[in-house]
Amino acid sequence: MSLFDTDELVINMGPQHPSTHGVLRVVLRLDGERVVGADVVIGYLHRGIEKLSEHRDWQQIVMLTDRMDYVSAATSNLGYCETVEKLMQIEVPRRARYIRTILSELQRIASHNLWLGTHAMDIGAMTVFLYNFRERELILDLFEEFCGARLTYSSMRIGGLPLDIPSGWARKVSAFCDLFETKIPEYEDLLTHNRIWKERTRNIGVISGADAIAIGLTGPPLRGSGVPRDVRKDEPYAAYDEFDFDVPIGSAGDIYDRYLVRLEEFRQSLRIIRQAIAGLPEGPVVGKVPRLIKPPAGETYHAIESPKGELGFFIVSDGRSNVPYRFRVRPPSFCNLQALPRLIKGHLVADVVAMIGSIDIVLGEVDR
Amino acid sequence: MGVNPAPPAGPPDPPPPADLSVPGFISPLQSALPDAVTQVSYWVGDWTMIVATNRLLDVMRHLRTAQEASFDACCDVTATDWPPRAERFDVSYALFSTRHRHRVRVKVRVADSQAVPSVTSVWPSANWLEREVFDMFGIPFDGHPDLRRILMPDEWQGHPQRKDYPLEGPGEMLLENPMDWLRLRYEP
Amino acid sequence: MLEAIAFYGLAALILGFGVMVITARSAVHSVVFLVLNFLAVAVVYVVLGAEFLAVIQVLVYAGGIVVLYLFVVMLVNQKRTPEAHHDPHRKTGLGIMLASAVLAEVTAIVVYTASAPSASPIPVSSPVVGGNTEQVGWLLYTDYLIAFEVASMLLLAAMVGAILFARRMD
Amino acid sequence: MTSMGWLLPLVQILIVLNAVLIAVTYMVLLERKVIAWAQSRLGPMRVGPHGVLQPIADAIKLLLKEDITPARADKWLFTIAPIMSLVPALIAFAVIPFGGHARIFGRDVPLFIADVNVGLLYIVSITSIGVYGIILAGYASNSKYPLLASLRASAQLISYEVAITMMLVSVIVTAGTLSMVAIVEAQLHNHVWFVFVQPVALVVLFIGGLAETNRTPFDLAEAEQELTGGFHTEYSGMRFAMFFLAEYANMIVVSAVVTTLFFGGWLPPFPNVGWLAFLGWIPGWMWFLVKCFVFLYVFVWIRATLPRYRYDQLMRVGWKVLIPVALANLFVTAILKVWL
Repeated sequence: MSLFDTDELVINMGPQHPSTHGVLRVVLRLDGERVVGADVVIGYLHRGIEKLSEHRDWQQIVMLTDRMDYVSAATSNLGYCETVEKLMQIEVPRRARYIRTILSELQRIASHNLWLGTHAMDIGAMTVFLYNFRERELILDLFEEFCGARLTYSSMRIGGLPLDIPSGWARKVSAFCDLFETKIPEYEDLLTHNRIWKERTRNIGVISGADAIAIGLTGPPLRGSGVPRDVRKDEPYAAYDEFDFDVPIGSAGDIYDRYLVRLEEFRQSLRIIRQAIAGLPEGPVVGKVPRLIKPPAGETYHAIESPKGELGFFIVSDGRSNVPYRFRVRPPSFCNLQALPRLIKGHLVADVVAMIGSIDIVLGEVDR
Repeated sequence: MGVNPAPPAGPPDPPPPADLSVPGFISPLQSALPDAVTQVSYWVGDWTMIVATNRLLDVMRHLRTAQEASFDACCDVTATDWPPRAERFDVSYALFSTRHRHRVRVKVRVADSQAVPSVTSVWPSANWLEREVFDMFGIPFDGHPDLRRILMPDEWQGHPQRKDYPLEGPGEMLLENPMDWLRLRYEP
Repeated sequence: MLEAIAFYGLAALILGFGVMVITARSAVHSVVFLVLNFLAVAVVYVVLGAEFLAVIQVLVYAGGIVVLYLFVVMLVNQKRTPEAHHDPHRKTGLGIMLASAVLAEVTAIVVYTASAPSASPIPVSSPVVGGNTEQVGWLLYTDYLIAFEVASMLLLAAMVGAILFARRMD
Repeated sequence: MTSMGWLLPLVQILIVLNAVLIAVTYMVLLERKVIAWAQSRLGPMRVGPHGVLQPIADAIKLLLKEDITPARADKWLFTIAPIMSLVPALIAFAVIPFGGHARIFGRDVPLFIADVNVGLLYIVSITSIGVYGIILAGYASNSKYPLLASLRASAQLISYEVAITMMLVSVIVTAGTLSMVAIVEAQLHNHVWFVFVQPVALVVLFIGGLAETNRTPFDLAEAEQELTGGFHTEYSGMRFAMFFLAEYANMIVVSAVVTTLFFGGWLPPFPNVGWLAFLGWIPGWMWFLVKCFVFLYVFVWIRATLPRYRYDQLMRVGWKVLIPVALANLFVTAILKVWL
């Protein structure tokens, strides 16, 4: 018997809300401040990139992939180009694969920077945000020097790269690595052993490894649950099979472990970049690509490890037109976001924003 | 824009070359569930199994639980529209095993408005993916817990990823017969 | 003279707020008027030289208890307007009886005090030197110790009871 | 006392009120500058040299902004809520001793508005009124986020008030008086700042002060990232500014109280040490302001450093840590007072 008659409070978090990282709408049913149920409403940023891509020729689509995960354009470029290369069986020169690896690892650092900044800000630590943007800016400078753009890079082409790296760029990347290594402890000083940070993140949104796989988590959220799943290791692409790096995993599967995993990924990314810079081979940056790109009829699925998780492309070519017959993206943010209602159930409103932050979504990619 | 005599009627789904060894999980599946797998195909490194729609759930459960398969992750569910074909949709599932680190693609062919059994009971991750396929192609999923539109507004008419749906949206371009749009694209 | 003006002004305010408490259409407004009422009473205490009492009046009544009232009033879902509210358990006769008893008592007090020679009131301590905080404390812990302790026990029991009620819901 | 004696308090009130309001606006600038330095950026630089005129520009902007009342809001409560928030914050300054006595124009002038014999209790009771502004703002906005925020805020204020008041009692027992001026004088007579006598009280009081003023890490009530600004989500223009002023005025009150109770108010450091007597040449009110400033800086510093507590954690800290500590401290203080 309930002594008092209580109502649930339905609160509409988003689509305009400072912590939903874009136009995400979460309809929360609350008992006091406790979340009883949640419905995630997406699609506010749906631009029909999959449909559009079926009407753009193969090279033009690179530009569309920029606009999916717009804080991590280079990895989207890479995923798409490699899928088409796989479909056409094009051999990419080793130098191009090395540079692609460097670019996508720089991109991973930049994306994690943005994640850490906004995630910490959601939990109230505003200084971390600016520290991270300070370093992210340096990466954007490097990208600008390489391809002229700071956000939507279009930094790759089918068969290789649009152009070779500028002279002195490799040295600047090394200098950045040295600098960035000294900056990681700054973030850790502010957060890792901070009592409040730990209280806010530990044992929140816990998910076991098996559950995480079943519900479709990939990337750092999955590794935070202790599953050593990383496309870079499991199905190496670009030049990852030539480098030595570890896949950090967590144990508890809570927000804190996901944080630790991503922080360690900073270091592993630096390790990969340094190896790639040190062993950067000479040679062309574009493989043997026909002037008119028209892959033979067939379909393929190819996945890479984007900063958010497994970014897959399923592309069908009819072998006749110069546009893909079917272009499908398996967006990691979309699949990871699916776990949100399960993760926040029973937690408080304040944990909802921490959860959204910890699964690191970009709405451009969720809605496409 | 490509100018072709007629819209294609389906993917080639080429059979595997004779000298290629078939992955270990396929033949146990075929012996456990005879006639479920109608075709095995291989293209640029990807293995594909085409499965009878009514056997899909059995196949999926087997792939999920069998030791040598143990596909514990359903990475992607999507569809391709081949309008000239009677069973116009290919619904394809991209599966991955975190244990064996292998992949397979499972496809079923369904006609318009024919329901596909939902695999959400096997992999909860298929929930939103199937909703997206429903939203984009109008393929209903039997046994799905929450089959609503996901990316398009709830009151949206039509299913954008179908080939007979114009890129510019339904608007004034919506022709009397949706197949006219296809003809516009594939015939000069 | 100045004190009289202050007193009558404040008394008018207190009565005015009191009337507004019971006539306000919204329960939240009533609570706000109640707070203002208490604040005015506190000012009366200051005028009378009882600063400690004034401060406690603000701290306990205005700042503590009424906040809880406000909580309850705010959170209770008022589905019906007060006008539409008909309590089936309302006992009009009993109400009238109790109200007239209170009225009679008040009248009796007024008549009695008016007729009796005005006894010199208990001398109020000078507001400047030392204040009356010490005196209040002294009285509470000597003459009225038992009453004080009984009251605190009562509050403790009420608190335990409230916690028990809240617990049962889980 | 001359016949103009009634004029003096009015002048004092006028000076203090204006000084406080100016201090509050510059407090905003200070906060922005300090946080900017902590975050390796510059902060406001455009209005005046190094942005010193920024607060004035902000004030003009807020005054000229459209003052929106939501359509379904309770208009009367919506209007008085910011007032009920700001007024207690300002009248709390009435008993703050900014200095001892000074001679101005040959007249002995106290550097405080009133020396009430229940000064400390007065501050506690007045700040307890401030919670109404927040609750009513949340209720009157007729919006869910402000309502949640106002519930958070009031629960927070009520529970932290208990710890703070208990700690104040410890200080009162030590000083043997409730008057702010007398507390400072007690520190002079005892030859020691009370921070050395009651260090635990200082810590608890400051933490409670952070919570009372809704500052990081207890700023849940206005958690921008969770509740889109909290109880003042629906406010704009000058009514919003009043909440803002109230928050910063409350910070100054807390700093002033901490300074008075624990750091000897207007006294120079170690006033009884002979060779430090030269510090007495600096006027007392300067010492007071410097000490206050240090605490305001700490407020800002904490904001730049720490993440935010969650609602239930905050309540746990309040009820399960601060209040037992406060009780224990009071107990020990009382025993020592009686037996020593």
